[in-house]
Amino acid sequence: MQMHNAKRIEITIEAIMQKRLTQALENAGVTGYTILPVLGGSGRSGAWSREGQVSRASGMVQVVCIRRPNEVDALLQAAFAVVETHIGVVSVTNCQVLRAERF
Amino acid sequence: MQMHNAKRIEITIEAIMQKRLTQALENAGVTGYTILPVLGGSGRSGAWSREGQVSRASGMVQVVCIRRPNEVDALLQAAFAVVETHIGVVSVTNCQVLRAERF
Amino acid sequence: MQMHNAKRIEITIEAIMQKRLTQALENAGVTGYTILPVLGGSGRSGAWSREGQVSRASGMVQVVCIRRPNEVDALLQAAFAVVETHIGVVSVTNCQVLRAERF
Amino acid sequence: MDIFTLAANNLLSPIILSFALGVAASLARSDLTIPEAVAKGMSIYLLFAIGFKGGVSVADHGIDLTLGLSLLAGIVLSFALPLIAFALLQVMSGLSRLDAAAVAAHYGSISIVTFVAGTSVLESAGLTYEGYMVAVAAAMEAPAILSALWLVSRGAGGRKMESDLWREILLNGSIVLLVGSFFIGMATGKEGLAEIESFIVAPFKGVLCLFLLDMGLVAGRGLRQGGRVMRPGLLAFGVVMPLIGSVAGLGFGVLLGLSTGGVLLMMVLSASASYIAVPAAMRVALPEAEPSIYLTLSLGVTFPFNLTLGIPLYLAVAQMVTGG
Amino acid sequence: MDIFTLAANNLLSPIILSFALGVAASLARSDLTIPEAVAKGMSIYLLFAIGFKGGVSVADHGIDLTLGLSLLAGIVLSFALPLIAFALLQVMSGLSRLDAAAVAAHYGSISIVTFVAGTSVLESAGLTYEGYMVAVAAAMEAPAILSALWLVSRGAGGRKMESDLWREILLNGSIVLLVGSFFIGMATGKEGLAEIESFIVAPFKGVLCLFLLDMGLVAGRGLRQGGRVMRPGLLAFGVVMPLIGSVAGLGFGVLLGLSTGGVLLMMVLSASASYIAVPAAMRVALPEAEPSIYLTLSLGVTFPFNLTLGIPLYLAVAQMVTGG
Amino acid sequence: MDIFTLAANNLLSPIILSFALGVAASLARSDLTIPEAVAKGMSIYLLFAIGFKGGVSVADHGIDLTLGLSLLAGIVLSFALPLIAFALLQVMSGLSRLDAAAVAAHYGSISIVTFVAGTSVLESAGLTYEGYMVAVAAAMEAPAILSALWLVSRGAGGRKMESDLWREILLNGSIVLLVGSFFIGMATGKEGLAEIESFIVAPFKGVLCLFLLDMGLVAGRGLRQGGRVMRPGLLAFGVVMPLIGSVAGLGFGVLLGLSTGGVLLMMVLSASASYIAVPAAMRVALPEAEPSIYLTLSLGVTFPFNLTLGIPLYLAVAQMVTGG
Ligand SMILES: Nc1ncnc2c1ncn2[C@@H]1O[C@H](COP(=O)(O)O)[C@@H](O)[C@H]1O
Ligand SMILES: Nc1ncnc2c1ncn2[C@@H]1O[C@H](COP(=O)(O)O)[C@@H](O)[C@H]1O
Ligand SMILES: Nc1ncnc2c1ncn2[C@@H]1O[C@H](COP(=O)(O)O)[C@@H](O)[C@H]1O
Ligand code: NA
Ligand code: NA
Ligand code: NA
Repeated sequence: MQMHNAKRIEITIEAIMQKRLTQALENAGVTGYTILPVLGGSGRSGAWSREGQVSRASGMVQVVCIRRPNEVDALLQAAFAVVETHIGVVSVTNCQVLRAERF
Repeated sequence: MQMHNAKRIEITIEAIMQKRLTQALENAGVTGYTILPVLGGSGRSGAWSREGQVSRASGMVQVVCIRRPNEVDALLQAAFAVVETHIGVVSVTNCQVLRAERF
Repeated sequence: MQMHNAKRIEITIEAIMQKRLTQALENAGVTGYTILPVLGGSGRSGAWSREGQVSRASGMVQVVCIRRPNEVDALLQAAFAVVETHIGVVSVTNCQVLRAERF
Repeated sequence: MDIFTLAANNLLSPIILSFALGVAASLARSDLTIPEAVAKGMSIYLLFAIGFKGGVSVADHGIDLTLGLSLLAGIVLSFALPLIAFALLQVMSGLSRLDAAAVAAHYGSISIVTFVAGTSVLESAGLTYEGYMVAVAAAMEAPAILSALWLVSRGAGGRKMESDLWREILLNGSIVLLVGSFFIGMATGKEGLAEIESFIVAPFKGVLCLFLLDMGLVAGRGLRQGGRVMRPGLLAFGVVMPLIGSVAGLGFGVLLGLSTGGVLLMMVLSASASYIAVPAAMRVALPEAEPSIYLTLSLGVTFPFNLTLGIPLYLAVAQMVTGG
Repeated sequence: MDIFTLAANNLLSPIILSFALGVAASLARSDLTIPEAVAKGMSIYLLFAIGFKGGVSVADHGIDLTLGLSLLAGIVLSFALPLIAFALLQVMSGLSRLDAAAVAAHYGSISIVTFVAGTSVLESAGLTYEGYMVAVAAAMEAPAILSALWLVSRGAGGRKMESDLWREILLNGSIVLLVGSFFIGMATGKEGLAEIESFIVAPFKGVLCLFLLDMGLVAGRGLRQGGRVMRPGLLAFGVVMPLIGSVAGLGFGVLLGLSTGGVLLMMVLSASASYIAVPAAMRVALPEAEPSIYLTLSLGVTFPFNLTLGIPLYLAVAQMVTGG
Repeated sequence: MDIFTLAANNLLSPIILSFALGVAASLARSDLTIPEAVAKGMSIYLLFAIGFKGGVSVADHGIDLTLGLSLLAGIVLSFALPLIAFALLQVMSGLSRLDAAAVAAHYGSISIVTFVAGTSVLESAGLTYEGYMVAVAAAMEAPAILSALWLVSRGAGGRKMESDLWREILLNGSIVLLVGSFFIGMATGKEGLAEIESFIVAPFKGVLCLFLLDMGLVAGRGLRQGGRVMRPGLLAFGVVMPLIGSVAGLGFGVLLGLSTGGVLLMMVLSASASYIAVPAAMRVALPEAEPSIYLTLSLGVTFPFNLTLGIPLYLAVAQMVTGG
């Protein structure tokens, strides 16, 4: 099938920052993203888990965004401005997509 | 360790279509897949969120399928037949796997 | 933005083995990982779903770990020792990350 | 009690105010949310309780001809109302055939929470109703979907029903749970009820409050996002159609000789619009139809209308007509 | 009441019918499901309530020698039953040593929901039981796992227990919650119970219905998928083994001089098979054993057998033997 | 009742023991956990119930000047306590300005579960309290955050409040639900309460037990992981600060002429530290502050202290001072 090159950007970030991040992405022209739940994890700031938590203070989510290669830099700039002072991880992978008109 | 080339196909699709998609994948010879929950997202058809939803009408899931490179095209054909008229995103990434006999 | 090459390792494994796996990863020097919930899936040992389950015996999780390329082999060795006798899938993808000092 | 007192009483019930709180919180963009699993848990509880109680009441009063006829009436209404709704939409709104058919399906089917709100207004008014109305509710869930698909297939395209879909609709979770617990209630009767009464009767209204809080949150979110699709014609349809439905329900109810409470519930079922089973079926069968239209209309307009003004109005009419 | 009336009564209880509804919905491939979080929440509620009430009852009647002896009896049964089950499986089924040992572990351990169903049958029959039977249930959860591992290590391989696993089994959530709430009940006694009675006593049976609905859904799914592994020999084992277990429980119960209710519960515990704690332990300790065998057998065969026919039968026998 | 009996009674309540069970299970690294969705569901239930009951009680006793003054007092306390806490932290701990400010914010704000525990101790002691104390609780949630941000901005940097954040804090889920259900309770009064009493009153304490079990699990996990940051100075602060807060609350309560119960609750609110709303706000506003410090201190030290020893102590003092 006809595939098109794209980049897949995954941002793992605190749940409390989710709206700010997606707002920033939208301002940077991003038209689509998907949010995955995260159960727990570990990093320099220690281990955490969602189990039993009531507060959103200690949960994280993963925002996945597929984007045309030439528009990735604007996206990363926008994301970085939000993630910078926060814990979180940003990764970019090459991928291929169907229906390129959507991205 | 000994790694083998493979393709990782990720299909984000409406929850209500999940069974139809996995059925189509199985018919196309796919022997394994993993289904991840999706919390919410945004695209051309607007933003949505799982919170508080009772109906499956507005939720999505992500079906992840790792496959040998030469068998990806059949898989995509099968997936596309289901996804075509529906909202959803299909991406393919190169990856490497342990235990190739499993795919 | 300045990006750095890294590897993204995804391990889909039984929930019951999660602690053993992350312990093994930490012993192998891994400093960070993220755990995603898995709703269900299908493989050689049949289909399963999380719905309605009380026991942890039949659920799975996905452990995602981003790592510098040269440290991936140690990680895989450690992961494989845990996954070997268990059902589960290990895949490795090339990716790029911001803030390389974190990995 | 005159209709204004009824409406005022109804508006000040914890149930309605919980819904209003949800809508308000959502419109003010509060981060108040109820986890998906908890919302589903509450809906399972409500379906189980309402089905069970209906079954017990049938076990108590026995099965008669009216039961069968009421089921039939429900099925006829569910088939017929989408046709009326579709015609009305052609006149009142600029929707495409496809979107109009999808919306129409919702109005032939029913909203079980509106039904429950109706029963709780009856209780406050000291009125009883036929226990099998729960079974009528279940019978009305699905036929409307067929009508809508027929409406679409008559037009361009010629869409035939996927074989799986039909089974999926008839065996969808809510119908199975409602009908199943209805039969359990019938089989175990009063003794069965006595065993689990303090679970399914006593806390029922409280759970309903929290469930309506959640529905308010979801409806408010829908209004915030779907507001732009709500042109005046559509909005008007969302209020006019339940009135028409209630009149149809009234006719059948009176014809069948139901009690005042039974007539009210027949009106409420006909007036209410689905927001769980039908949207899911439409996503599969008519994926090109725009979900924000039917969801916003059903959950954001018709549901609150019935909940606040509709039910007291229907009750006043039912009492007038049946003299009850 | 003769045994047939008992069995019929039992079959028509809301609890059993809810389980049946779940199985039926699942076999008909309805999309009815209960969210994982809600199912876990209900199981936490049930464990807390049953533990607490057991503790209160011990606080009320005092600790005596029989309590200690009953605990010991439970531990002995849990160690011994897997050996019988293993031998039986060697004869009746073509399972490998490994699979047979894994299955055997389940039959030495217990199912707390079967236990709860037993207590609710006792209640309906107006019989009381020793409150510490809850503690016996907790004590029987784990020893069976050791027996199974020993059975495997005797064969090829020589498998030694991973150090972490043992702590994990003894401190698994259900045991900790059951034992913990048992001690809370003991410490706070009747006054404590009075404070939270309307939470843990009144709605208990209703929650149990919904929980059994979920178990029915899961069991039905298991039967649908695991049906192919259920050869006649295995199926027969799933019915014969609980009968053998119940006789062993009867012997110990009578020897200890327990009340009729206590004897029944000892029988039920011995007859029941684990479907939460042991499967999880087996996945860690014996990952090569096929889970669909032990899960289908325990949840799809033995659990429904005990729930429907087993318990009334055991009760009839217990009453005959103890003259209660 | 003298203070020791009170404290002992309190320690042996199912509520406290459930918390202790959670901490113990967590420290022993049991895998007992309560799903996130269930924990959130319980917290929604508790907030709804406590708000509603408060509103009903205000509807019953009427609005008076003291209500307004109590709200004002709460706001003043919430603004002022962080300043005291900050000064104390500078002396007692080696925390940076940033971390100290973040911790201070928690102590100006409140913990609604501590408040609920206070009301349940009052109930056991047969004391009543002003229903609007719930509104005071809501009013005290947010001002402390402003104080903390002011403390930080006075230092290096000059941090200004992001425009969105303020709306987010004031409209956070707990405040909206608490205030909303308070108004629903006020609007529907005793009749409204009668309708849903068996949901929000009867099972309340039982739900509180399970909720505290969960809090114990989370607190224990925090202690296990955050233990290393808990130097002696910080630990001492976690016990001294609530005592200081309670004295401030006592002063205002007596000045306002509240009932003994009202004075106790004012003390409890002032003594308690937030662990839901403020941590979330701090992650947004002061992301560089270390969460393990404030979470461990608030949930792992001050919360259990208030729950076990603090509340009985405050009650004894309140009774002495008011002569109630
Ligand atoms: N190398 C990594 N791979 C995957 N996820 C990571 C990694 N490092 C950090 N994370 C995730 O990001 C969160 C915050 O990381 P940190 O800022 O290092 O505390 C962790 O709890 C993990 O969920
Ligand atoms: N570019 C994208 N990257 C990631 N996910 C997307 C993207 N576009 C759409 N999606 C996901 O697919 C869903 C449907 O997209 P759409 O069909 O554009 O409305 C969205 O709600 C997202 O969850
Ligand atoms: N090819 C695959 N792609 C994605 N996930 C897989 C694949 N094969 C197996 N899995 C996942 O791993 C689990 C166990 O697989 P198996 O060991 O083959 O039974 C399955 O239930 C899936 O969740
Ligand atoms: Na209708
Ligand atoms: Na057993
Ligand atoms: Na405070």
